[in-house]
Amino acid sequence: MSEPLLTLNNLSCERDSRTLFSGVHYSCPPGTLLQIVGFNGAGKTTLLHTVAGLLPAACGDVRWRGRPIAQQRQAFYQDLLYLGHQVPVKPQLSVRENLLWLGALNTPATEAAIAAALVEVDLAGFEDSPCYALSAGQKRRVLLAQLYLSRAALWILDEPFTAIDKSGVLKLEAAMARHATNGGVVLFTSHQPLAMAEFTTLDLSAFQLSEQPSEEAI
Amino acid sequence: MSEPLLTLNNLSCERDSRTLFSGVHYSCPPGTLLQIVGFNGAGKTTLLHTVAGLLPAACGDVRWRGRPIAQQRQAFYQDLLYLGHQVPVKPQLSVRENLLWLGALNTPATEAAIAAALVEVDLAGFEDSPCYALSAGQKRRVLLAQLYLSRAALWILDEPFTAIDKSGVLKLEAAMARHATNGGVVLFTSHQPLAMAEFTTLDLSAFQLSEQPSEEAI
Amino acid sequence: MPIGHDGYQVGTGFKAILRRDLTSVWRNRSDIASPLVFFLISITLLPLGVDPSDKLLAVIAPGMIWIMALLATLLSLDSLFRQDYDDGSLTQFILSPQPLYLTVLAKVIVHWLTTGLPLALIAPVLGVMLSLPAGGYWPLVLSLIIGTAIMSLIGAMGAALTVCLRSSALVLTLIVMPLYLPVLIIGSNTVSSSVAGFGAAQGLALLGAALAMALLVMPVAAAGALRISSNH
Amino acid sequence: MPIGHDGYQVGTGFKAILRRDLTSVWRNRSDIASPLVFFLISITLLPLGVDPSDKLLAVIAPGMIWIMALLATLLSLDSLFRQDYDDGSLTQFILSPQPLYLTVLAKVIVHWLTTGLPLALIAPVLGVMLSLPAGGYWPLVLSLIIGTAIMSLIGAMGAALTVCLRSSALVLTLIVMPLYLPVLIIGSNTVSSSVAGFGAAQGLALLGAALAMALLVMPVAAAGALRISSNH
Amino acid sequence: MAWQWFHRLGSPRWFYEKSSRWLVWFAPLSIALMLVGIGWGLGFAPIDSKQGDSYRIIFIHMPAAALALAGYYIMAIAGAVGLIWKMKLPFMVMKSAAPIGAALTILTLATGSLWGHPTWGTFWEWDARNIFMLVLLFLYAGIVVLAEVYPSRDAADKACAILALVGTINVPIIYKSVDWWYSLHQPASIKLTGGSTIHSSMLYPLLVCILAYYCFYTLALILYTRREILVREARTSWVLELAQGQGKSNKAGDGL
Ligand code: HEM
Ligand SMILES: Nc1ncnc2c1ncn2[C@@H]1O[C@H](COP(=O)(O)OP(=O)(O)OP(=O)(O)O)[C@@H](O)[C@H]1O
Ligand SMILES: Nc1ncnc2c1ncn2[C@@H]1O[C@H](COP(=O)(O)OP(=O)(O)OP(=O)(O)O)[C@@H](O)[C@H]1O
Ligand SMILES: [Mg+2]
Ligand SMILES: [Mg+2]
Repeated sequence: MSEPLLTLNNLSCERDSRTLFSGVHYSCPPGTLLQIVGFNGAGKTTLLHTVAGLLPAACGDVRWRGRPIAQQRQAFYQDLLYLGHQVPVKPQLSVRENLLWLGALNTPATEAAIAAALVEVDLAGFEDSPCYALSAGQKRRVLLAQLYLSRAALWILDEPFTAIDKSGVLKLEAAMARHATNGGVVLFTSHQPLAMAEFTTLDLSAFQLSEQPSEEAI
Repeated sequence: MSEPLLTLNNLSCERDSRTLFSGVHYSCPPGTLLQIVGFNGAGKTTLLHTVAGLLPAACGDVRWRGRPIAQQRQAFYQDLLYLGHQVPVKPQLSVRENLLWLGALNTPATEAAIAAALVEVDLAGFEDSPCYALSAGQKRRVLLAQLYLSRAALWILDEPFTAIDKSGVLKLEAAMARHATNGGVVLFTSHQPLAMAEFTTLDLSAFQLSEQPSEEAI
Repeated sequence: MPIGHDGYQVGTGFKAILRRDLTSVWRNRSDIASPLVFFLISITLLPLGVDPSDKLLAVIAPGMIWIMALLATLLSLDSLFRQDYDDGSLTQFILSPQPLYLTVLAKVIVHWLTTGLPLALIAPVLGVMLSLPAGGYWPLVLSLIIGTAIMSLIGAMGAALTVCLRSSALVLTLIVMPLYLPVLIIGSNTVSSSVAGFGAAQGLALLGAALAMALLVMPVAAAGALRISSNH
Repeated sequence: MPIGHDGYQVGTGFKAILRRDLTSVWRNRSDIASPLVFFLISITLLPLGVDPSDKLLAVIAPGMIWIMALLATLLSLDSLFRQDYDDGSLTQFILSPQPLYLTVLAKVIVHWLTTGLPLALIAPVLGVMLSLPAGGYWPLVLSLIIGTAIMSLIGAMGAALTVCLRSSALVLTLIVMPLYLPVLIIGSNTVSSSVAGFGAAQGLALLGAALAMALLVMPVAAAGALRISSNH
Repeated sequence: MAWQWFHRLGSPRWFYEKSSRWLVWFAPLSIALMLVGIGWGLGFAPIDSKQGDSYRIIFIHMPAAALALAGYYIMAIAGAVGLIWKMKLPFMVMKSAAPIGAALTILTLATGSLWGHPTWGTFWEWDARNIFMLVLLFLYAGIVVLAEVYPSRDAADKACAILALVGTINVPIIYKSVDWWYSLHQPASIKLTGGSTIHSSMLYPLLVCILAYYCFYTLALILYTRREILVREARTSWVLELAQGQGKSNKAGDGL
């Protein structure tokens, strides 16, 4: 169990050929709950995109179960659940229909499972409401319902607490902690103070500038 | 000074002919710093839209300096600064250009004032960067720079802390408190715990359901 | 900043929106080229689809150039308010002390400067390709200059009505086309009647009157529609 | 939920996207009507712009119907991936174990079912209005059915390439038009040669071959383009 | 007093209850008029010397055309009233008028083409009136579609009203321009029967038909509007009571 699931191997990322951070080494064994911290513009979203394989790394690579993700996209994506800044929910479809198609892309969900997940995110009774008639927080809750449906081992959550009210935040933290104790890995970012007890943080500021000269020296 | 600037007069709001809350009475004298609280979907955004005159009230009205806003749109909008969920910033324009056109809609801003405001929101040096190359938090900071440029008396801020890092949140809270002590009115929503000392809250849950039967009785 | 205004000057926002949109367009310069290219390509399609003998082409030339200008304008309409709606700029327009009418007018002017005007100026080239008889060039350019302005104004209303819809391109077409019809008829008749030797004055005068009316009615209607769309 | 998969079945997502998009279209039913209406309206514009005598119309009818079908398809292309890009669905498609090729294919099929197919089926009515000679009806419908499918496939690639641009409608035109040209030429020739009595078999066979090739190449190209657009 | 009456007119509930009483005698009247008019026209009016029996289509065709046009103005006026006085009922009338108008336009086009086959030798001719009718169909279709696709009902109402109002300016312009276009092109190859020389034995049934169409239009508009009221006010107490009452009476009926 101590063999790492996810490894960031000497990772450097660039935007517009400006190096944001470099030399990030980190390995996440099962049970890791890792918060990426950093000021606005530090490169947290960039890091998460790179881990998910959406952006190429300037240097270094990301490994999943020991193999670089570029060599095993399909297997990696079967294990991945990614929730970003955006809300991929079709306004004209109902909550249930949206969860059905989102699920089909990764873990097909049954009606019963969806009903149970909606109870978890306090959207019971909204199964058939069209999503355009939801508030900002309710829309994000539809996405978060996926956490209760997916069987993916790696969760990447970019500011998952956005627009969620206090009781919702507590529930979400509990879900993340449970996933970690079940042997999953959670990578997330947030600027809010959290109530959760056990999580590690990775501060991107530590990999900035100071590292950059050494890059140039190479 | 005790005469209220903004008055919510027996305000009720509907969405899809479902009453969200009703009978909200509240008057804001100069110096009010009011947080609207409520769970996700309680109707906070709906309330702020109604106060800004974007949505019609189902019943009751909003008054500014004693007169209903519907009778004095232009004067009211001169006194209003509204920042919502969305980020009205053109990606292909630079930070400065964006602040120029946003300002021209209400309080035209000089170059010097813009430079000073950007220092306040930690974006000094980004004046000429195109906005598509900013991170989520940096984009919102461009908007927040308007708080240092506008001369409006009423600020309506819907979840202004979204995507802002810790130091940014502290500065923003200070700006809001300063506006109130200067005799302005701030209406805002947020699900985050705040460090500010003095603000009042208006809980929308108090105006739900319990009030509804009395409506039907009339 | 101290609180309180010394009075908002109407027109400040108008100029700012003009400047903003012109700068945006200038940054994506290809946007100006594209309607032109569409125009050129679809005129080029014509002889490919139908018999390309000179006589036939000359008969259908004025009508075809006008139809293609109409379609090119139509194609570029959807983006008129789309981005402003999606990113919330529209809310800021509405919440400004500046009358929404002026904001709409600024956007329409930019649209016409970057779509209709270049089309009208390039039309003579297409006239040559479709062997338009000599007398038709001036009336073609002039009628297109006025006609595209009317179409931008009408289009602004259509775009405003459909901006809050998901896939609006085609609903927009449906709304706007019947209103474009008189412009098309008067415009292409102006050209063909001046080719036939009857002069273009009457047609141009009619178009001018239509422009004046569209200027009065359409921005008001568009502003009303934008207000409705904003509180969806 | 327990962690770990019993293997993702390729095709699940394909069916789900098909169902999702068909449901969406069904919810906005007017979306199906609109390309038809565009088609109808632009054909109506035609005799208004040019001389509507029977003989002239009959000559240009096959070409015009094909050109208008092309433009109707083109108009509806922009929305093919736009919404999925804006709301982040595209990222989810890419991050799914299902090959992107299949997702693209599902979207193209829905696009064709809701745009090309209805156009082809309504074309005979327009044939009547443009006084198309009797022999042309079957070849018109068949060539349009195959041709619009090819155009949807090519269009998917164009839409994928331009989805990350601000105002893409016109750049899209530019990319797609040259590829549409051969389809247009073959298609309208098929109709006019069968009107002239030479039969339509050869043209239809050519179109069929083009369809097979487009099926192989275009979704792959579109999938690649989508991957590039996603990491803007 | 007058003002009060006016506002009562804007109340859907008031309209629904009043119209129930009107319908009792109005529905039979308009159906009877329709039967008389069409029956007289198709069955008893004399045969036309030039066109034979095919001219009888005029009894269906001409009133439909006249009402399709008038219907557009009725729709636009309803929309304007709704926008100006912020009342619900006129919007419902407007929304109901659109599909009825579209149906009449389609009827005109269909009967016209059927008539065109024997007289002109073709189903479709690019004649000014035909084009105008086609464009009118598009104008109606625009409103029907817009009402359908808008996400919220209130917004849909106002948007349709704006479109209808802009359309009222445009309808005469379209009419004129199409006419103008027609006169610039080649002259009509086939002349229709001269309108004024129509014989009185044909004129009277035609007048009855027109009257019948007007009544029938009003009837259809009332029925559509009532349906719209029930759909929109489904959650209000009076509709719920109504539904319960009907449920009871239905059950009573079943028992008998
Ligand atoms: C699709 C084809 C047709 C359309 C769209 C059409 C349209 C119209 C319209 C709009 C009117 C009403 C004019 C008014 O109220 O002022 C009308 C009336 C009339 N139509 Fe047609 N029509 C069509 C075909 C025909 C044909 C083929 C005939 C007969 C040869 C015909 C004969 C008449 C007559 C006699 C009237 C009444 C006379 C008058 O008021 O001017 N129509 N039609
Ligand atoms: N466009 C809409 N059409 C219909 N109903 C809507 C619409 N927008 C919101 N609603 C409904 O109105 C209610 C209040 O929404 P609102 O956005 O005001 O909530 P909120 O308090 O701002 O919530 P959040 O904290 O999630 O932002 C919600 O229950 C929602 O279902
Ligand atoms: N599309 C882009 N093109 C060029 N540069 C970009 C782009 N997106 C972001 N950047 C730059 O990369 C840096 C990191 O951005 P990123 O979005 O990763 O920050 P972040 O840590 O997620 O910040 P936030 O807390 O605001 O979300 C920023 O300084 C930004 O200027
Ligand atoms: Mg970020
Ligand atoms: Mg909200």
